[in-house]
Amino acid sequence: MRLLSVVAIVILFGFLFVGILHLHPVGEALGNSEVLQGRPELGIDINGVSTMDDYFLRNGQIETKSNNIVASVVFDYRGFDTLGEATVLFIVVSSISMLFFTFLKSKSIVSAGVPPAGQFPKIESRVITFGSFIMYIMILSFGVYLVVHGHISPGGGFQGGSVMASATALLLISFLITRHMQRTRKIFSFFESLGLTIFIGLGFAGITISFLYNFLAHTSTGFGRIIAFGPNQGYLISAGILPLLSLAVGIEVFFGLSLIVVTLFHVSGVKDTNSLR
Amino acid sequence: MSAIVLYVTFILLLTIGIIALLFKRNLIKIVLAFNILDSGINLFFIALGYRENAMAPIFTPAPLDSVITMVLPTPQALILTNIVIGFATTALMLGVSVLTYRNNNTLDTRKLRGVEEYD
Amino acid sequence: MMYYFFLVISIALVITALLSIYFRDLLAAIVSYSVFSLVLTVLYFLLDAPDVAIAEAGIGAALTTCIFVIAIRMTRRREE
Amino acid sequence: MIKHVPVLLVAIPLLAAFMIPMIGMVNRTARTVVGVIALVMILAASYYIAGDILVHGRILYYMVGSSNPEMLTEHGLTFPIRIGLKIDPFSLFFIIMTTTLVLIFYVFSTQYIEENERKNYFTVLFITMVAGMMGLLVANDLFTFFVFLEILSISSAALVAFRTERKHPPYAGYKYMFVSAVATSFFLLGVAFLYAQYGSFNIDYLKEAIRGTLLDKIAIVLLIIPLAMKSGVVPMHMWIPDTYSEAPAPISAMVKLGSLICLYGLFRISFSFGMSHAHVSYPLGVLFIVFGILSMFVGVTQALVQKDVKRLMAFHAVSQVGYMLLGMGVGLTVVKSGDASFALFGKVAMIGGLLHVVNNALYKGLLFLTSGVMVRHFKTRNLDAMHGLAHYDVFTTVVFMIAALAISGIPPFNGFVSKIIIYESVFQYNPVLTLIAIFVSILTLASFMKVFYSAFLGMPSSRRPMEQPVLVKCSMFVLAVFIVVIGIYPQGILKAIIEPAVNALINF
Repeated sequence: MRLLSVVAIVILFGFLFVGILHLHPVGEALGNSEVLQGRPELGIDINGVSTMDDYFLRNGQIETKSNNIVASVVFDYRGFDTLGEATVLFIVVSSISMLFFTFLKSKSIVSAGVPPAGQFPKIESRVITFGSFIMYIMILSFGVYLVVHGHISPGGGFQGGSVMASATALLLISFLITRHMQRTRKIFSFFESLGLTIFIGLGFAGITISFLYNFLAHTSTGFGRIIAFGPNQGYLISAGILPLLSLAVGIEVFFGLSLIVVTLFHVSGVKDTNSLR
Repeated sequence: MSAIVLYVTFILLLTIGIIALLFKRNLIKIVLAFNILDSGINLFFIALGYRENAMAPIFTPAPLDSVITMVLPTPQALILTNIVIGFATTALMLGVSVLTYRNNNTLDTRKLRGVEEYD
Repeated sequence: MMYYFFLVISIALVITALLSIYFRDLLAAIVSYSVFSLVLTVLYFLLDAPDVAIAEAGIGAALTTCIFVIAIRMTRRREE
Repeated sequence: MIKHVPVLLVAIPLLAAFMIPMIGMVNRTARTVVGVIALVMILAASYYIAGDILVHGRILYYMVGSSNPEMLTEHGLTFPIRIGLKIDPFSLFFIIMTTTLVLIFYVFSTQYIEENERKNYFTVLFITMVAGMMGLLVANDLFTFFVFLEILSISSAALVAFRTERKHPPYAGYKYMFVSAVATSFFLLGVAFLYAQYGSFNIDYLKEAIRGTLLDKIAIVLLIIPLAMKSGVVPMHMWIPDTYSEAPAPISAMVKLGSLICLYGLFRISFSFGMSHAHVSYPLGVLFIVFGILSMFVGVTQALVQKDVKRLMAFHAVSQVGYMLLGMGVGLTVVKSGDASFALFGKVAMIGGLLHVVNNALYKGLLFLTSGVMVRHFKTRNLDAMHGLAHYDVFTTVVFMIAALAISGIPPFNGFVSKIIIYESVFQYNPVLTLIAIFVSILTLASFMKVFYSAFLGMPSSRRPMEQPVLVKCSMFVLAVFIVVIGIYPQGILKAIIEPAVNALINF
């Protein structure tokens, strides 16, 4: 069996090695990628566009009215994948809640990490609590900035959501929310479902034309405001439904990831009443 | 051109990941190995879309030249998705390995194998 | 110029990956993985992928480490 | 509305899944009903488009988010830029099978799984699993395929570990998740190799663009091996026995259905990318035949020695996949050979293989459901400890007999039809393969005789008989009816669905 695995590894290694020798060299990706600026008319231009990525770089800004092409790929051109990916997170949150069901119902707390309800933890230090609270506010505002400006600067729903969720881990270290674990989980779970419902609701809102159709980008006011082509400062209210989708994903990712961490942390501190041992 | 070092790194990470997946016995270590493998694939995707002397596909900070080049946006979008999926997989695998430990009092695959009971 | 950056970072990546597999103390392995993730973040940034870099920093370095540590706390620290 | 059906098949279950946790907090019956409504809606949608696709030969394309979703390319481009969905007769065949069976399994699980707060999560994961299957079936884009493969595997893995209070299910879930995670990672690697060369993910576009170079072959292997792994083909079948035996009965049936859908992906990808060049399609076909023979033989020999009823059925699931691979593989080897052999027997072999897919889904599902009932009655999975079920439960005995005879290929039932088609067509390709297949079929019969003898005959045990709930009986009855109907009148399904499906697979 061990010999077989070694043979398999060697074959795979050879495959991949031959593969990378035949691939294009790093740094010379497919397509010509040059974005011409100063085009007088704002129309779709497909001259010399030979691949999907060329099209995105050349016309993405005009079509989706977003400066960040990655965001327009994530939420507009490949929005369906993003829906699937948000679903994966939702599934894992449900799975963790299902698997640790007996733990979560249990009242007996064994570990020093989680203080019994109504009591202060033993290792609480004012410096840690206060310091992590300040850090929490700062990380959270950075995360919100990333989510809201996803279509202008690097960032977006996933990135902002994950940054915000890492702040939740900080709260766990300082025992700021461990006293209200059940309530926290309920609130988080509600907001996670809310984010997903907003996302799929926005998808269904354009169903007269097609699912996840960027219907706001084709008006010329509000979210559909026409932006200049090429480098520009960008507007917060632009890019059609992209900022809304980004916000929905941000909410979903923040609360979903936080819920995973909080649930696992909560579970690690309680004794399972249905345990086999 | 000589940046093929990125592809080589990808192969090395993948190989490290696979070897650890096959030969490590600890359930949590296997999850760690899977994470390394996944990071290798993510790196490969990003390296595929890289262009030398180009800029990130974001117009806000772009220079006001007449022609600018950018790296490909699609691999970045896909890898964003894959990172979150990888985290989700990790969380689920850790959850079931914790339950396995609770039920069997071991994380060693050798001790877990071959238990035949009809419950 | 970029080539040397890539070379140094790649070596760091491989070393941290090997270390995280090598350590039999799982906590040390996970700290090593965290460093691996941070180095990967830098590499993504150099490869002009700031979006991916932010996501990797948030998820790979912070949250993955966090849930690994919790899982180790619920099981045992040393690999048998 | 018909043009939106491809995306609605995915979006409706997802919407239901997102709403179920909130509804479940209020009312449990409402939660179950919402699940049924979602499944009935996709069932109705799939039958609604069936006429248009099968009779008029229309193929539904859908570009998600495009201003003209039925147009493949926009703005005069030669390549698609958005995520494409597509329903042709081949995927429609699988869609109809899936939507029908999933509803039956769901109805079974409503009364089979005990009612408590945990069932909310069970329902959510069941519905997302359905969404994952539908996404796989309609996807015309490799990365979307990957994402929905992940959805399917993660929700299945969690459901396999559903009974966490028992000793083994969490480890079975871990194994399944491990295999899925590795498989999907390598699938993504294959996608990366294709993307690097052609800059697209669309299967139809790649099919035209692919040149059959060395890199393409590596990519095709990297795409195919993970899917074979997920469908439980023999060198990669180590996850099957644990997964199927530790999961609750309806979930075993669902995971089996999911593995058949991975088989769909295997056929779709190999016929799309391999068909363009004879020097790709021939080795692929041979690979399929080798996998098929190995699966048949190893599966059935392992099954013979099992004493655990669910493990035995799991190994039979491995062995049955072999027949489908054999049929499709013979078709794939000769499809580009240029002589008359494809018209002579290759197409028939493929028809047999596809018919075996639906037959297998039916009787394997029924067998898993009956095994769940048996395990619940005897409180053990050990065959030696079971006896005399026939004295109490005539209904279960009859449906088990139907399923067992069908899987062994005894005439009035559906397994016979597909097996005889495969035997006859494969015989013209190579008689030895047919002999092996018939031998495996005899061993299958022997193994099920053993189960029937030890569990159903013999002295009745002292336990009081347990009356099955009505919905459990109903769902098993419907499956048995399907088996008998296809067995008696196979021309209907062959003419109406399977022949268009095979034609679509070859020509598309």
